Amino acid sequence: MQEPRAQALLEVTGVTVRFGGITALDGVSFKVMRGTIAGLIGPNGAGKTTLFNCLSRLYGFSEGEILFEGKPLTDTPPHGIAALGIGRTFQNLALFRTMSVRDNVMLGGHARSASGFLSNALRLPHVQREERQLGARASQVIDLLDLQAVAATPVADLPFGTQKRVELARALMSQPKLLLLDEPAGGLNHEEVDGLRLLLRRIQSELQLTMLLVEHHMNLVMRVSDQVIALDFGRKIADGTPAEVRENPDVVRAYLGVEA
Amino acid sequence: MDLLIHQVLSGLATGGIYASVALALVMIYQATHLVNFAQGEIAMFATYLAWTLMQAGVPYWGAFFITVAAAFVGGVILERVVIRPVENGPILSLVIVFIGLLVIFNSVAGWIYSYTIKPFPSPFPTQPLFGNTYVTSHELGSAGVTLTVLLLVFLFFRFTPLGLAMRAAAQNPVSSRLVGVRVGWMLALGWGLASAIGAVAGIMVAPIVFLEPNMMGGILLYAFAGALLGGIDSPGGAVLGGFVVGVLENVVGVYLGTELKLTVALVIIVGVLVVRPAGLFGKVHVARV
Amino acid sequence: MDQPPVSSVTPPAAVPAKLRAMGTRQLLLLGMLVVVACVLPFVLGNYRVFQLTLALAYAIALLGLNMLTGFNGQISLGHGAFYAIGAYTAAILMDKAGFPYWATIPVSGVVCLVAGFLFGLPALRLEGLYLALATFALGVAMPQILKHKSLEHWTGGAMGVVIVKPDAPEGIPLSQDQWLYFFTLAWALLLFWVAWNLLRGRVGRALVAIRDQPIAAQAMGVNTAIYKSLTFGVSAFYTGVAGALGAIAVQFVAPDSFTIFLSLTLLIGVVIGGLASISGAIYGALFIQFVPNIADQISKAAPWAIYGVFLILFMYVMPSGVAGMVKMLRHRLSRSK
Amino acid sequence: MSSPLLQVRGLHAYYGSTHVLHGIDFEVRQGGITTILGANGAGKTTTLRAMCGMVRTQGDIILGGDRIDGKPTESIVRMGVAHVPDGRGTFLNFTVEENLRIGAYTRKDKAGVQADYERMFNYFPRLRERRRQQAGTLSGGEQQMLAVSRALMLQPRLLLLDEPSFGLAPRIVQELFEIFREINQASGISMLLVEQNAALALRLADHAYLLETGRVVISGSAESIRNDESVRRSYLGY
Amino acid sequence: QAKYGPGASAKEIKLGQTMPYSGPASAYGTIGKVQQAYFRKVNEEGGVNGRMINLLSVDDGYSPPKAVEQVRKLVEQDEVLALFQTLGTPSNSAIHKYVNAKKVPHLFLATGATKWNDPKNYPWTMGFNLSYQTEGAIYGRYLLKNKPNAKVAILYQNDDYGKDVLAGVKQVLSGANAKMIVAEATYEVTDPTVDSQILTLKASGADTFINITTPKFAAQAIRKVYDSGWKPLHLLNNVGASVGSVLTPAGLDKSIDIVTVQYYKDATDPQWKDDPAMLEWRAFMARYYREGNVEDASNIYGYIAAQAMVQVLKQCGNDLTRENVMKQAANLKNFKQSLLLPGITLNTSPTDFAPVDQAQLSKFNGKQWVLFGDVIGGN
Ligand SMILES: Nc1ncnc2c1ncn2[C@@H]1O[C@H](COP(=O)(O)OP(=O)(O)OP(=O)(O)O)[C@@H](O)[C@H]1O
Ligand SMILES: Nc1ncnc2c1ncn2[C@@H]1O[C@H](COP(=O)(O)OP(=O)(O)OP(=O)(O)O)[C@@H](O)[C@H]1O
Ligand SMILES: [Mg+2]
Ligand SMILES: [Mg+2]
Repeated sequence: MQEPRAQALLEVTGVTVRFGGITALDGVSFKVMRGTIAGLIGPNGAGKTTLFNCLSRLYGFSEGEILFEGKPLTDTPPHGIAALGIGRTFQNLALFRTMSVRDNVMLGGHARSASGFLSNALRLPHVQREERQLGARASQVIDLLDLQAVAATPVADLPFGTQKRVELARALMSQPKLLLLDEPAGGLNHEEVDGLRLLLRRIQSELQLTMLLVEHHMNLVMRVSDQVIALDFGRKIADGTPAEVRENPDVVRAYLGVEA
Repeated sequence: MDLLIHQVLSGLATGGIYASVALALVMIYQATHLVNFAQGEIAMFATYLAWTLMQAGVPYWGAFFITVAAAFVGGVILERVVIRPVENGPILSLVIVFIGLLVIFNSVAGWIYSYTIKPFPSPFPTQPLFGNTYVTSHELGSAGVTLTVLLLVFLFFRFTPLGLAMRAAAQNPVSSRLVGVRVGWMLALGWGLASAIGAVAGIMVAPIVFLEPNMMGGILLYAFAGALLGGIDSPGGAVLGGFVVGVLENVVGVYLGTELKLTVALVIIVGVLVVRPAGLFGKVHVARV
Repeated sequence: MDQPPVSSVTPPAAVPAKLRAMGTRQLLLLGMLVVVACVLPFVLGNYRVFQLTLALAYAIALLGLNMLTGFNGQISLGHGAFYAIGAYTAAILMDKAGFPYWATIPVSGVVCLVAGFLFGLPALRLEGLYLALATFALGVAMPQILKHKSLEHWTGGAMGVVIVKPDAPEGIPLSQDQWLYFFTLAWALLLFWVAWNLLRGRVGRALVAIRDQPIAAQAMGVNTAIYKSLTFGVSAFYTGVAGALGAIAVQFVAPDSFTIFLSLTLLIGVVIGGLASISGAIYGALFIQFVPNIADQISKAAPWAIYGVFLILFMYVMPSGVAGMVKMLRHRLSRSK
Repeated sequence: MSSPLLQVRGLHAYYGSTHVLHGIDFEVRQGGITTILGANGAGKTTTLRAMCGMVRTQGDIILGGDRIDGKPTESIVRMGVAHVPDGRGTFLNFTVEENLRIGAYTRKDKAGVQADYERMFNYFPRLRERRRQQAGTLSGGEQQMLAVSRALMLQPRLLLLDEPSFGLAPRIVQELFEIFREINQASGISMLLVEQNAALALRLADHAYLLETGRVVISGSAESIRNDESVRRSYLGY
Repeated sequence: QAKYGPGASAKEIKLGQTMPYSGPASAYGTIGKVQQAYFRKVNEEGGVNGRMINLLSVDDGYSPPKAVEQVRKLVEQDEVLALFQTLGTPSNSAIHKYVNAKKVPHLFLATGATKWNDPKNYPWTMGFNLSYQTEGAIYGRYLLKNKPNAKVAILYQNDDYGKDVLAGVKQVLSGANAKMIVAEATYEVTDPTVDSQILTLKASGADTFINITTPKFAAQAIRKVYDSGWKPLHLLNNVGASVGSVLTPAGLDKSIDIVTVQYYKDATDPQWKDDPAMLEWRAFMARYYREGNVEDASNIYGYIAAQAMVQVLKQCGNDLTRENVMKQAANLKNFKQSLLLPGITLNTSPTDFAPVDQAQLSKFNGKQWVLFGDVIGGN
């Protein structure tokens, strides 16, 4: 039976991160409900990417707690995050540059496969099976993101926008429950952003995904999000529906500027 | 106790050798982000040049400066002619070229000058300073020379636009071109300066270890270790690292025997690096996403 | 934007053509190569067969080093140390424990696997030059360790250990050299097959991913620490097996056989053969086995200078190694068709 | 009408054997701002790279009367061309200050450099706060500010901007385009702008070109392009 | 009626050797070169019994596996009559079994290990040098006789050579006398200096110093001993006793009273300046090996060994089989070579495979080595 209150998939409480004298995150708390898209906005250097890095366990945090599905993340090593069901893309692209698009995507499935050194070395039947399954799923994701034409190209040779899509494909390949997207619309023109918006919605509903979306493209954030959280100087300054946040005077002053 | 003091001082003296070569390694690292394994052999070859000049009657300082200048030019030419064709290749291809240069210099020096050791003069007085038997005046003098070179290198990187441009070129050639830095010439300049520093090192080392084609072979490893221990991007750290390696090696030799002193010294150095992966004074460069 | 529905459940049975499987042409080529390799010992003299045996052992070592350095991006300037450990393990087992030669090979490999793995653990913290120094130090220190008096009883100190060359099993009409060649060839084929398996699947992708972008690899679920140290271990396994095979062929081990130049030679072989290429190991092995002899024939005065010039010229002509060159030529050829 | 500062005729560009630009023509007026629009992968970045010798090209590129095609990048830069590359090209191991100093490497006027230094910090106060921080640890947007500042430090004649608003917060984007306008008007620096926010770009620019798979398909004044039906649909969204 | 084994014919006698022309020991490559030069001279003068000597000298980089490969090439492909002066203990150890199995004369190895004198088990292998152990034993006996209460400190190279000399010393200073050795230190050839080792040895309170080092380190040690104010009885091994390439760089004044063991003349010692044998050698060097360094003792050593080889081939007459070569090699009777010290001759027999087993002590007087005592050794 469903609980009366929808369960939060992600619960961030009082997270604080410091780098020397800089406080990149300052007691940030929020929740993201299962099956929703939450937008995360804020001026440059507000701490959005830092928060993602905490969720990936790339950064430690001095105070606070992050619960994913009710369990603290700190019990999991960085390489265990994907298996928990948190997938991500990177703001500044972090692709495997010499590998083909297809291999990049296949690697995204690493956490959803298990064969090890020995069984790979002997290419046991279950390894072959696993490879086939991964391969088929990679093909689906590649189709979904319209990357068929460049599947065999090394990613370093692709234009920026395409590389961003490869990142998304790679993240989807890990079948995440929570997808962290760091500026997925960077380098896309208007029409392409619109496409992305539809895509995100579709992925979200069909895969029952929850998303946390960092984006400076207001049009996208406001239209796609169920909830928007705004940070400034590492502090949360607003949290609510897109309409609420858009009107929030602090957000307007710090982030949107006069004519948002 | 007396032995320990002696050993520490003697370690500082050999450490001075490592420090001077380590400095040349740092120089080339700043300019190329690579460690040139042929650095020691280049220094050795330059020292033979100085020796030849002195044999021909050129006075010490004349030979010194001619050699340093020639090493600079030689370094520049080496970069432009030998290194340039592989400049943009994979790093390991460059390493292979370095190994190639190493064996060429070593072998050609042996061929031209033969392998018998040659005494090499020191510019410093032969009488021990203050009548002590701890360190010779040459050892003191060459440490002084190393520190002077260190100061110059430090000032160069810290305060001149050229120094900045050189570091920029090593770090990000594409962006460097976009701000107008002539990347190719920066590399050549780096090679030139590193060779010149190497020549100074060789000339200071030769009176201690005697001049012969393999004189830098063992030193290079210690210098490499010293440079990394101090932090490969820190000239001061590298010099200090060189001294530390010298002392460490001696102290290990006294207390744990000479047979494994190299091994133990290296284990300690690597151990320190495991704890401090950027060396004692190296800047930790954070990679973030 | 109308894409097919996304589904996370098991894919349809129809799978696109296996991209990474070998084409028939390649299989044919490989088959031919194996046939040639099997015929060679019958047309060449014993001394040549011996040389090829050494080259095969080198190829195995290079493959191991290439996994580590080429595929996984961990530079090792000290793999000669593992070659030495493998060689000594085989020699000591045969000399002191009476092991038959064939039984020493896997043991040598496993000893090196463990040694490599253990060395790889602290090495995790070291990157780039720092790792290069640590491995270089290992390579420099190994001969000294081997001749240290505490091990002298086993290693024979500076004098080394002499071992007996095995005969072909009863009933097989092969000379010692021919037999050892086939024995080594069998190991090489096995280990190349294993490497190929390892590198084309999940593990291989992870290795390259770690090299290209370790942070992202980790975020995708790759346990970089385990992968890197295991790769170190596997790489040492290969090199150790090669060392054992080489030692049996040479019938002798001594500290002077495993100086730092061996480590550098292995690195040269990997780069000349072609980084991150399986076939490169063969090209590289042929280079390090035969080119020094050529240099020696050109000049007694300074054979090293000639060798050095060869190295530099090779890098000019083939900056990405022989394998890179072959790949490029094949690419060109298929394009011009 | 003043003569063009940058004139490009029949430009082809290649990556290895991949042919990316197929003979394009365009120009940037003296003191003008030209923008290039195009879909993902159309060749915009390649066009900018071609302007400063970063890719193999064929065809004429003329800067203020001098042919610059085939010249090495650093020579072109020394002729007064600054480039804000895609991916920002930050010197990751340098501090913010060092990044700015290297930006002014070709300049000899110490006083002017010092003044510009302050000017950049006034444009982007965030950078002042971070002046001694290792640039690699800056946030994406902060690095973008740094990339623009670094290019401005060169005091160029022609500024090549590859998606300068990339990763910047909306308020900063507005300010940035104000800065461009101001610089353009005050010092007459010409600009060649690639920008996904087409509305902003077309507001700033006087001329515009639309690129499709390496060919110019539409060109004209910014005004006329803004009213073009297909541009409106794909790039402006109304 | 002439008899020919492999590698020999009416016109030619093929010999083979491996040398470290490349690699860490390339300093010794000159031995191979001087020998090639010497055979060129012999051939120009008509060869040996009318046959030309063809020495195939190949590089092994001082690496045992390479030596095995090269020797197999020489034996199996080039089919040399005999191997001559292959250099280095490790390389020769690696081929020891093989050449004996193949019954190829393995003559006059350029290494001083004692194990080459083992005709019973290895009838095809014969060393050449005064063995390192013999030399060490001479120092030991010298001390027992002249300084029985000595406190001895020893520095040695950490390899087969150093350990062999050390073994010789210990062979004599054994039992109750083992206490005489109060300190030992080693160095590696890659060490930049041995200063630290000298300080440690000095601190042991020793009054006698046995210096088992190669030229560069010998010079460093002599200098450091002097500079540190240590005044021991200094016994320096023959390898490092060249006046020109060791004592002069170290400082002649710092070398006074050093004692060594010698068996051939030092080209850089002024006392042999006008020695006829030395003049002849210099003329040879000038004519046939100009690029060779006359200060390098290896060039004398190699020359002597080559002459011994020619002597063996002469004795073979027209019976150039491997068996006869071995037989003649084991039949050197008081072969006098004028670069050997006066009174020292080469002798072998079927039970004695050590051609050089005599030597003489000498002491440095600041200018030259002064021989003293009798010729030691001999069977
Ligand atoms: N490793 C680090 N060392 C020092 N400072 C850091 C480090 N990582 C981040 N910072 C600082 O923390 C602040 C937050 O950075 P973060 O990348 O989270 O910003 P952001 O909100 O993602 O900004 P943007 O929208 O520009 O990407 C920045 O001011 C940055 O300079
Ligand atoms: N290094 C490279 N090697 C090979 N092909 C490349 C390379 N860089 C770009 N290309 C190809 O050139 C074409 C144009 O790329 P370019 O980067 O100029 O596009 P763009 O218009 O800037 O796209 P974006 O909006 O994504 O930045 C693309 O098809 C791309 O695949
Ligand atoms: Mg960010
Ligand atoms: Mg672009």
